[in-house]
Amino acid sequence: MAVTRTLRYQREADPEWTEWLRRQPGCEAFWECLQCGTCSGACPLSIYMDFTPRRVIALVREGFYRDALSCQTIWLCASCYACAVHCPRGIRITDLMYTLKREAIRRKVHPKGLPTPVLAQEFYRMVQRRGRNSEFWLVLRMALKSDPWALVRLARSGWRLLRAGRLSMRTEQIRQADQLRTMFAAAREGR
Amino acid sequence: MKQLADNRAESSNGFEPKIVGFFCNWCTYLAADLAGTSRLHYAPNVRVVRVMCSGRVDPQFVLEAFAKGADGVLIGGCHPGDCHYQEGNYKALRRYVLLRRLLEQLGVEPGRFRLEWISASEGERLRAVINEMVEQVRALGPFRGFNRLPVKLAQLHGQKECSKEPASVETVEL
Amino acid sequence: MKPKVAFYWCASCGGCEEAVLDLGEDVLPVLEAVEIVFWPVALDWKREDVEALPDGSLAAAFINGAIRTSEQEEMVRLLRRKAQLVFAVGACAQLGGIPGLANLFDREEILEQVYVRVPSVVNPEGIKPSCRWSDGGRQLELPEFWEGVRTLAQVVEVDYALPGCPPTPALLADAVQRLLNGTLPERGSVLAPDHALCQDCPRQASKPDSLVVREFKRPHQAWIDPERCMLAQGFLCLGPATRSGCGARCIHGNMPCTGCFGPTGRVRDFGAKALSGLASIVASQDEKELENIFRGIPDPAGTFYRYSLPSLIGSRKAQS
Amino acid sequence: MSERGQKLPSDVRVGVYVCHCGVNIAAVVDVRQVAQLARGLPGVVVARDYNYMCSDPGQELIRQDIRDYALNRIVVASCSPHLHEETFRHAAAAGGLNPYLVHMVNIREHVSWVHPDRERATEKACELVRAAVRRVVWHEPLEQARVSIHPDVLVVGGGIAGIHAALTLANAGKRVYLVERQPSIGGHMAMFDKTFPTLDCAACILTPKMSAVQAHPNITLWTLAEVTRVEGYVGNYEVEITRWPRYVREDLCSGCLKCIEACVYKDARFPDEFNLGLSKRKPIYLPFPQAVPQVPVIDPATCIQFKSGKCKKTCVEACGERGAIDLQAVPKVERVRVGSVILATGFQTFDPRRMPEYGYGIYPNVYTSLEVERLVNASGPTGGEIVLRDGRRPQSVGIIHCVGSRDRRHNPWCSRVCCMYSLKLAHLIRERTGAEVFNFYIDMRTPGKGFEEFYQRLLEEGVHFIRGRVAGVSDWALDPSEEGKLVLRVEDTLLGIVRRIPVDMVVLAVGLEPRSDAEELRRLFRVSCSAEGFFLERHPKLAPVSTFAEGVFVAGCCQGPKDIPDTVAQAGAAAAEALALIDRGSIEQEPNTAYVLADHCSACRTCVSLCPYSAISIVGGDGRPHAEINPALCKGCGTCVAACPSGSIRQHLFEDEQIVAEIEGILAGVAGG
Amino acid sequence: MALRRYLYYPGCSLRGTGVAYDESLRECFRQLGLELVELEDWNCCGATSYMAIDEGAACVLSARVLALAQQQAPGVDLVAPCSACYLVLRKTEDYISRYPEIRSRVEASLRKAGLPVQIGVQVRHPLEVLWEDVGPEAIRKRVQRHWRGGRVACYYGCQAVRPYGEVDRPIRPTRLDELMEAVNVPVVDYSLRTRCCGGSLTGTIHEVGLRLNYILLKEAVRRGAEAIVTMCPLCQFNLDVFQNEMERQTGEPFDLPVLYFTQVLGWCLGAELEKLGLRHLIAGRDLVERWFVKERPVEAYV
Repeated sequence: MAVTRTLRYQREADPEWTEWLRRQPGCEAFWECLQCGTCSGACPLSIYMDFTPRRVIALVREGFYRDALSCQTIWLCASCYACAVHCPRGIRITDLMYTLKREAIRRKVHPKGLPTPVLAQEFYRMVQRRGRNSEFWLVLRMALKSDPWALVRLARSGWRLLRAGRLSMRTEQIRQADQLRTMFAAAREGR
Repeated sequence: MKQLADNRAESSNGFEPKIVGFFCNWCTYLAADLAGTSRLHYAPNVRVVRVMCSGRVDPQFVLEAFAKGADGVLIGGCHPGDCHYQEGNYKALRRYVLLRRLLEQLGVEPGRFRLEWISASEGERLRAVINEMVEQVRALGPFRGFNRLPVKLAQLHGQKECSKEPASVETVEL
Repeated sequence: MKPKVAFYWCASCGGCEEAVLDLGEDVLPVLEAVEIVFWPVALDWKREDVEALPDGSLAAAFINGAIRTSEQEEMVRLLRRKAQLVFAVGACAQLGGIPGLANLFDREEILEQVYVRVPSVVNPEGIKPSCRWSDGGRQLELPEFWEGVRTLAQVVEVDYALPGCPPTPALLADAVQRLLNGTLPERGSVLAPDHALCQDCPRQASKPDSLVVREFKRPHQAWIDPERCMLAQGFLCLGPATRSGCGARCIHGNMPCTGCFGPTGRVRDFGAKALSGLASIVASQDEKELENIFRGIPDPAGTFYRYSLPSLIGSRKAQS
Repeated sequence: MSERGQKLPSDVRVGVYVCHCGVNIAAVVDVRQVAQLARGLPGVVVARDYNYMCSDPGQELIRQDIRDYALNRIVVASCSPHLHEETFRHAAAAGGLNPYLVHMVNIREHVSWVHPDRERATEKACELVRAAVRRVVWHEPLEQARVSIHPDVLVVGGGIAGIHAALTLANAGKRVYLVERQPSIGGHMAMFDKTFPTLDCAACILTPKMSAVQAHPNITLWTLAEVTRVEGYVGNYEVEITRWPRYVREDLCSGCLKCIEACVYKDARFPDEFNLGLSKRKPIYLPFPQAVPQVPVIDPATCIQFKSGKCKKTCVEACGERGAIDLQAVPKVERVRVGSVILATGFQTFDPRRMPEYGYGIYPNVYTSLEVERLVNASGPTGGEIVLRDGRRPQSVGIIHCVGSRDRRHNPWCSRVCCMYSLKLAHLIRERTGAEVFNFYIDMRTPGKGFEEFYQRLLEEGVHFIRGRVAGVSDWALDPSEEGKLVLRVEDTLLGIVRRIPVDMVVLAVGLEPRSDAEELRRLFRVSCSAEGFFLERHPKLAPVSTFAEGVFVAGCCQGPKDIPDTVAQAGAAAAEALALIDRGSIEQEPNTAYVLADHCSACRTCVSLCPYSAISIVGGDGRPHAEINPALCKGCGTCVAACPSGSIRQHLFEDEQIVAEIEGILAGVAGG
Repeated sequence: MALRRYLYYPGCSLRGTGVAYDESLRECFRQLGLELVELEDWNCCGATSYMAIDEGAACVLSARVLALAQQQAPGVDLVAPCSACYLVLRKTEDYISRYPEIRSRVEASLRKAGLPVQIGVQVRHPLEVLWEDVGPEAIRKRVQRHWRGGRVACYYGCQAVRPYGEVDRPIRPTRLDELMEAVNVPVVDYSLRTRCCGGSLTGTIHEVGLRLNYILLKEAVRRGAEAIVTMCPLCQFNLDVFQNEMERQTGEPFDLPVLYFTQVLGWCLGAELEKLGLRHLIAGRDLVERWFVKERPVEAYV
């Protein structure tokens, strides 16, 4: 029987990263966390997470960011903000999750098997280019990139949608896509 | 914290407003004490003169402060109805309303002179008021004195010899 | 030898000189007692004559008017050198006076207004006074118009002040008498009683114990009861803040006091104190309502600093 | 100008003392640099920095320097003058100096604790010290005035705090007025069954004290009464109390309760306030069996006579010749003069309707802890049986701690008593029903004598303790075992697992908060409230029962959440402070009164109407009228001083010269001199 | 009733799977005398994904929408029916005002694009508009048809009532229920009214997404609801489209109509049936037919 060793050396903690996180928008308050677990109790998805949201906060607070960034929790968050409205300390946990997602993608440490980061990236690319998202193409691209077998399952729903007049294969595009691109560029410089 | 960091960044390019605060002993002064015991950080630009009641603030003190180089004056008193001396804060309000009009005529921008009701429990509000006022005054720049627009005049005047200050005025900076 | 005295006027209307004449026959003993060596308004004496006098040879210089031009400044400095005592005569010399209200505007604006904007002026080239002017090869020079109006004390050291717009002949006579008798008080004194006008007001008895004001009326807007306290009637009277000694001339004329005698001795700033006293007795506790009531004072600066704008705290020269 | 005000006093010798306050100041402000600067200021003879200026050696330093250097002015730069002004004045006096020649600079609360930047904090401290040195030069020796203290005391609130304070004072022979808004005294404590951790019966220990109040010759008890007006000052408060009609005369009623029996309503049908609606009462009722006074009360909102005027008035009939029932009674106003006041107005519990996630008011089997107190009480609506609103007996009970407490959306503070009373209720419920009891807590707080042992006992009793804050209570069943139950969803943080726990009964351990009318009372008595709304004590450690209104003391939960022992201790302390005041007979007044320069006053009367204490009058009639200030009435606000248009009113300790010197000192660095 | 004008920001979903919401909302507003003017050249709000990639870009994206609104009709409220759009736009406003760094980036981008920098647009959800600008009482008075359907469970979904929103209180909101009651539609006490449907999880981690929606449907049935009323295109999609699949997996038959509140409201207010987008519904078509179009041939509408 295989056993796993779990032990954290203090040198693995990075307090500077925690300080950095604290300065990110929406992340100011996590220092005040009581570890009461209300977030996990309120979260409909916490039962699927490898770490409950409370534990994610405990991890980032202690500077164990590698665990926090590579866990599945942040990609299971559906951004329903239940944790944020229930938190007795006013911590915007959802916004904290967003920051962790960004950081995970930036450092490329997100779990590879999950399609959620793929969806986010595909969505981002599509809107970046066209200004709008086209549901059909988005789902197609995501499935192709993560789990082509899912297409079999999706086909059935797709057919029903098509019949109900709810599936459009047109790609939506805004008129002034170039204006949007200019804006993104300006925002990057204005940083 | 963020605010404070910004303040520091600003201060590196020079102007730090100096604000004289006249705080009543029972409300605003205690609010400042509370801010202290609560370790609320705020801009260090306000110097507090303690008076028993905002009603003790003589308009002469306000002029004196501006005359001696203050960039702003903040009077802090108890909320209406809360005065430790029943109505002193209303007396302060009466003078304030007329005085701020006078000061405007004398070339003092409205943001430089404020009367605020801050109760003993409002440490947080004290911090907010001070930070806000400091930013406001910072944006207005240094106070250059009553009725005196030396910069404007120097800019307007072409003839150098005529714009020279008379010899005796070297101390009349204000 | 009779003590020598000089009279001079700067930025003023001439009313103070009139006050000397208003002494009437009483001026004669004065003329008996002193020798007037300089008095441009009455006698043809030149500046060179004054310059020629030894320093300190004048017993006193009586100077009225505020200081606005380079010439005024030069002359008062000269007189200061020549005189043992300098008297600031009248509100303009003491506090800046009516000419001092010009300090609300900057110099350029004033010149623009007077030489260009006023409808009765014809000045197509827009020529404004300047110190030097060349005309047909000749260099002309004019006194310089300083940027602000100053009180006499802001330019030279002043020994005594005679307040008022103008000072009463009685005050003048008294001052001269004291000078001759050697009974002048401590230097720096104002030669008038050190209490406010209310003390000597003929309507003192009509003052209600609890003085409150609900509105401000202006004298041309309503009938003024000649028996009752002006403030009690809602007329803005500066009697409570103003030094006595005028004999309540305005009150006798059924007009409220406008403050020409300036502050009492303990007040640092006339306008601020007058404003404070007045605002304090307005019967309202509501900011909006107060604003409304104070609309009855359309020009606070002109009201509270009618005679004293240049002596506003912070405008004064830091004299040590 | 030479004629303005006083002359600058000559031969001024100032000593400046900069306090480190351990690291409180010194960690941020460069105290050496501040002392260094002070040494260079005109008039300063000696300037020192020292670890703790308020300590004995610190004060001795001042005393010694006064002797060694012939100091005649002292500046102490340390904490708020509200804390230690008296200390340093005493030190100066002990050194032979008039205490009012001392001035304090606040470089802790106003500098080191609020400005983390060392350089700028030091700069501010330097400027404040410079200002103080300039100011203190103008200080003059002053004498204290004295005011006499009226020996009677008003106690507001008849809960355990008010009761204990009133009895303490009355036993010391003082006359006490005890004012209670409810028809009976007893407060919240009368509602409790057992008290933690000893589990002695609340009624058994409270009832005798309630009766003692009633019987005490020195106590005037007014129930159904409220303070409606307060005037005056320490030593001489004039208080107006409105007594709302009970409609049954206390002086005539014998307490036979026949009137209640005789009421035309045969059955009780209106929600009983004392039992929080868990039982019913009639329009004429006794609030609870042990009520003091033992006199019924008529509720005009439910009585037929008051609503329609068409009642048979069987109660009046039943009372018969005693004639104690007076349906015509009207509010009565009492006016009393007292020297000091004790506020003991208590608390209210958090209304859990503000947190709909816990289902209070939605699911009938969700209770507040206070309701459960009544439910487990032997004299309560069920006679101590724990029966749910639907008639069932619970087999499983969830107790949620910290409801409304430690929550930024509601009350950020810890209510201090909830952990312990939750343990007590858990014990009582388990004892009476044998139910499974789950406690959901964030942190278990049991810091008190016997408290931890009680927690230990509960653990032994098999009560569940789950560390986790319940996210929501619902009747949503995901599993057949949950049907008909209330389900609590919670992360068991010790397991790191989210759990669903079905229970029959939910108890919400609601926190304590200020009464909703604390604000009105605060205004009446001119005391302050802290940010959360509890009455603010003068100092949290050194003056815990005093307030900023002199002669007004606080006791019990109106000052902050606390348990019964602490409440009683504080009530005793408040009574002792009041006693100390009374027995001193008089107190010194801060000599910061205003005074008129009669020779200069023109009797313009600007000041007369400004004084809220009518201390100013015009004297001198026909001769030379001028204003005069009665120093006994003047409280030193300085409003008249600021208003006097001819500068003829001045104020000790706040002279124009002093304030202007301070302003100049602050700004001396700006204008360059 | 005076005609009130609103800018309308449909968002991507209402162009695709949520087309029924678009149609019924327009019709419902028309019935109440409220005018919707579609924002010109609007772009995607960024939804939940954008924030996960680039926060600055996410704010720029929605700031463009706000700035367009400011440019095209200053002072007019912007109606965002999709809960995600609503939340994201409001959150962006909050971020811009709260974080100077984000503000400077957003302003730089707006300046570059020639769009107004000072934005004072009020972003509103249709439910908020109906509640506050019209009011349940006024709506009650305008009821034209008597509801003949069954009881419904009002499902608010999550984002519209969450921290940045003002549609209703975030925990146990009641306005949708009260609005339904105002038009005589019986509601059940649905305790999962704000429990998340999983959003895009049905597309990414399908089993989890499915389970969340199964729970929502099951509890609605347990409460005795015969239909669910929603106010978000994604909620409607998730609850509507996968009922078949759930039945296959669990063996429990589900055939609940999942309606937009604008469809129910519009019908009660007397809207033309064709304009309510009923033909786009997938589950519970029999019930929809019986409730909405009983007397007429089905083909004409469904």
